[in-house]
Amino acid sequence: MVEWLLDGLLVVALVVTAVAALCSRDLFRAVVVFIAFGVLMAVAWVRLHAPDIALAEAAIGAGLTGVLLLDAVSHLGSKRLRAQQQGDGRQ
Amino acid sequence: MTLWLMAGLLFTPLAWAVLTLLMNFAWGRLVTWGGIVVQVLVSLGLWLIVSRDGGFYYGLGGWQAPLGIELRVDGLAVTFVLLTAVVASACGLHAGVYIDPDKPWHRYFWPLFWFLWAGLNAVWLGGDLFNLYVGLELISLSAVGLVALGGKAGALRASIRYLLAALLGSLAYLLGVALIYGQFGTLSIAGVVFRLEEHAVPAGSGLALALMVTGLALKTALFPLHRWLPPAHGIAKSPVSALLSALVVKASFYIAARLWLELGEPLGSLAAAQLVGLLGSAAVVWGSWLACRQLELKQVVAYSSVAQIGYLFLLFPLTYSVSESVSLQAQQGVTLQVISHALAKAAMFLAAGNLILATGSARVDALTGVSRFLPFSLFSFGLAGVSLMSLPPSGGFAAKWLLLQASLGSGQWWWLLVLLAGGLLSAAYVFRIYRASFLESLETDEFYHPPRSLEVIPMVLALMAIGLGLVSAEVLSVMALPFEEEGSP
Amino acid sequence: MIRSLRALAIIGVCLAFTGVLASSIWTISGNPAPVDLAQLLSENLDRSGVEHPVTAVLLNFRSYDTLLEIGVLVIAGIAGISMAKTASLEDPQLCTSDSLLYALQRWFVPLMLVLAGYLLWAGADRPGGAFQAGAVLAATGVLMRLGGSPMAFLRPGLLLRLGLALGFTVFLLVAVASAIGGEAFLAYPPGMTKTLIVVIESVLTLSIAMVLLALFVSAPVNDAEDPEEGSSS
Amino acid sequence: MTASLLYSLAGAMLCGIGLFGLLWLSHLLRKLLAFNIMGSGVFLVMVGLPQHQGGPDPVPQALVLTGIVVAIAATALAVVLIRRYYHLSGMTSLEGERASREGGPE
Repeated sequence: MVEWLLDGLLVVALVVTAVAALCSRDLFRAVVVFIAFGVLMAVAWVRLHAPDIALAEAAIGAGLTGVLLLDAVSHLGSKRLRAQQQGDGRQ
Repeated sequence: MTLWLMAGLLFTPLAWAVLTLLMNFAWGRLVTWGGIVVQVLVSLGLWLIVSRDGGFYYGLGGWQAPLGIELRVDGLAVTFVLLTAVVASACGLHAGVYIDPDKPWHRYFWPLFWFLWAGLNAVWLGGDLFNLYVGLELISLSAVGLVALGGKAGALRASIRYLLAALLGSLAYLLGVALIYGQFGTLSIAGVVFRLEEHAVPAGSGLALALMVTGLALKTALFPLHRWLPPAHGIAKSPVSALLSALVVKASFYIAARLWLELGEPLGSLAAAQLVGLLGSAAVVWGSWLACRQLELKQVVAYSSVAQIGYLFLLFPLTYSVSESVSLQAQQGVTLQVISHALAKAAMFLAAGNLILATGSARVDALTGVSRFLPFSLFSFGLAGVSLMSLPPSGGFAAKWLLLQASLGSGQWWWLLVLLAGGLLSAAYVFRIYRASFLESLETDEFYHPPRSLEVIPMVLALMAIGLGLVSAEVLSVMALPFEEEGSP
Repeated sequence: MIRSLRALAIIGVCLAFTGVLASSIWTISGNPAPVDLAQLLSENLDRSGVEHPVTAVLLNFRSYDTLLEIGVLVIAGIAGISMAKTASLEDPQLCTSDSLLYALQRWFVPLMLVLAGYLLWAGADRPGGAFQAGAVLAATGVLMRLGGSPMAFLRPGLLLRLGLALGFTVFLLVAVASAIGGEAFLAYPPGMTKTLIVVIESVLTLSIAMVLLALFVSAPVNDAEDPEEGSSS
Repeated sequence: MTASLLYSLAGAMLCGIGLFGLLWLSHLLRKLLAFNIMGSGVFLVMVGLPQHQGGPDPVPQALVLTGIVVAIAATALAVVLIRRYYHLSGMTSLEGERASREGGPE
């Protein structure tokens, strides 16, 4: 029974984080939620008796993809900010 | 002997990819010439062996099908392997002269080119659903890399759009594979067919086929999923466009067609078959219409690809619940269409590249007066156009003739209208290019003359597209070869 | 108006898709699969040279998939570095002075290297293997990079290209060499199976880490220099 | 109903959510997130469905490992392309290209 509760909660959390990652207004927050989604996926793989995938998901899905996207988000954000500041300065 | 031919086929492109990765452009070109010789010889050798002894299954790693990966080496597969060898070597030779060797990033052209070739061979021979997925990804990513290579914002936009479409298509295909594995517990196509023959058709597996075909149709740019194709094919360098139009879209179509022919009868439905045929017809009409209205030369050729791809999907209605002979006619027609379009479209893109090089502009109206200076490339372009318009004796004509007979034989006369309209519209866009280039004008008489080797290559391909109509019986005879069932699960 | 209509249409399509997919999964789960591949696999496991079934599938039964997959990784790496700007390695923006990150780096890097080594070694008989170890190794590299290590070997040059190609080349050589004995391709000679798999896994770990790191490093684009682009066609 | 089936149904939902994101969102990085979510959904179906009847099945697990590596390769390549595209054009989406769209009537 406890296991069922755990699985149910995990599935609900997966769906909620997936929706939140796509609907979040702030891109940075979206990526952070996506990393949380990756961690939950890793737990789901453990529940599915797939420890290999769980390890890979934790390292790749949550870790590397997250860092890659966070890096990209900060870059995309910072340049726009800089361009705006330059524009303001000219005005 | 066969072992080494298979080795040459599967592993030399990969080995050459690694070799060229370590060199600069000029050395890479030299090494590529060697690789092209090897590949052409190996493909020819395998084709000869299969046409003599019939097809066979080849288990990689010494493991047989459900556990390991088996390659299916049959007449159709080796025909496409040979076609790939011809078209890819033409594009490779053209690219060696066409691409500027001084730009440092162009050194990466060769490894991507060889990986693309390796992926194509893997797809033609693949008999395992998941292995085909990996092969498709190999093709898609190297094609995206080639489109983006050293490109400006426009090329990057086209390649990002291409990448997203390709990834979505792959995911849909993979989801279908997941359902098939859940249903049948095997990944080999032959194994799935075997189960279907043994047992009653299980419920719920129609969706798997639908998902796989939809994903592959997206990757093949079937109307209305075609929007990613013209930007990518139009903006890439001409040898790359030729590779993409001639071979890359055919790879995903090939898988879809094979899945349909093997699994369509039990898992498909009449409505689905007619729907796919309808979309194909819409592609023929809409693609040709838009090709007539494009301002840039390569966009015309790219939209013509959308139209010509449409014909291929007539395979679906023309092989569903029809008699054996009609189905065979349709399959032969589509095979000829794939081959003739590959040859003609590669010739057209390469010739278009030469024309653009000569006029210095990508626009159609810049061709004014070019007929006096560059008749050779223009002639190749026109010859390839003859095959696209499906005039006799070209390969395009033979293909459409077979499709016409198949649609009459199956009583589905409405596809006749599509064949007719497509032929007329393609004549319109080819003649539009011709008219532009035969216009005389006084001020433009300065044209750059591309090297002779650039002009010969599209000419050879165009002549092959025309000549295909004369040898179509011989080409098609390989398809009907006996197939030894040894090794199938 | 048009926008909300479009949203409704897309939502409808996606809901229908999910529904059909779920019902299809439900139906399929009702009838048992006719082939039990897991059973077949455990029967053949002792011939595969490793005890861990997932590793056996990846590097023996379906090693051709893995070979092509490493090819996909190398392609991504090539396409990535073909767009790289060499100057980006010394980008001062990248060297953070965050003390937290510094501490992380100091404590985590050795720990993660050990973890990667363990994963690689464990792959033969327990969960773990080249992919996981490679990913952890790449993550270590990313951490070091964020901590300000210049990582000069990732500058687009011969060394980087050699690194990209290394794992793939070794795998390919083993594949071709295995055929010299007259066996099929990728069929390891009996007796050497385990050794070869361990060798392949080790170089793959390095290669996977290298490609992922190269992609991470080549992602930044700085305004400093902008080489004029190819103008042909 | 087993846990495996529950997870594969969750995978179906994730596929739907990811598909919606791919079709609806315009920001390229968000599209990439959606692609990864849809990919995770497909992987869940791939492992969960065959494990519903039997025990753990190593074959789909190995396939998913391969799939994850292919997905990260594609994601990393896409990030490089997107950043370069943004650097050259200042745009983060593919829209705003009406001028270069199909020359004919929409």
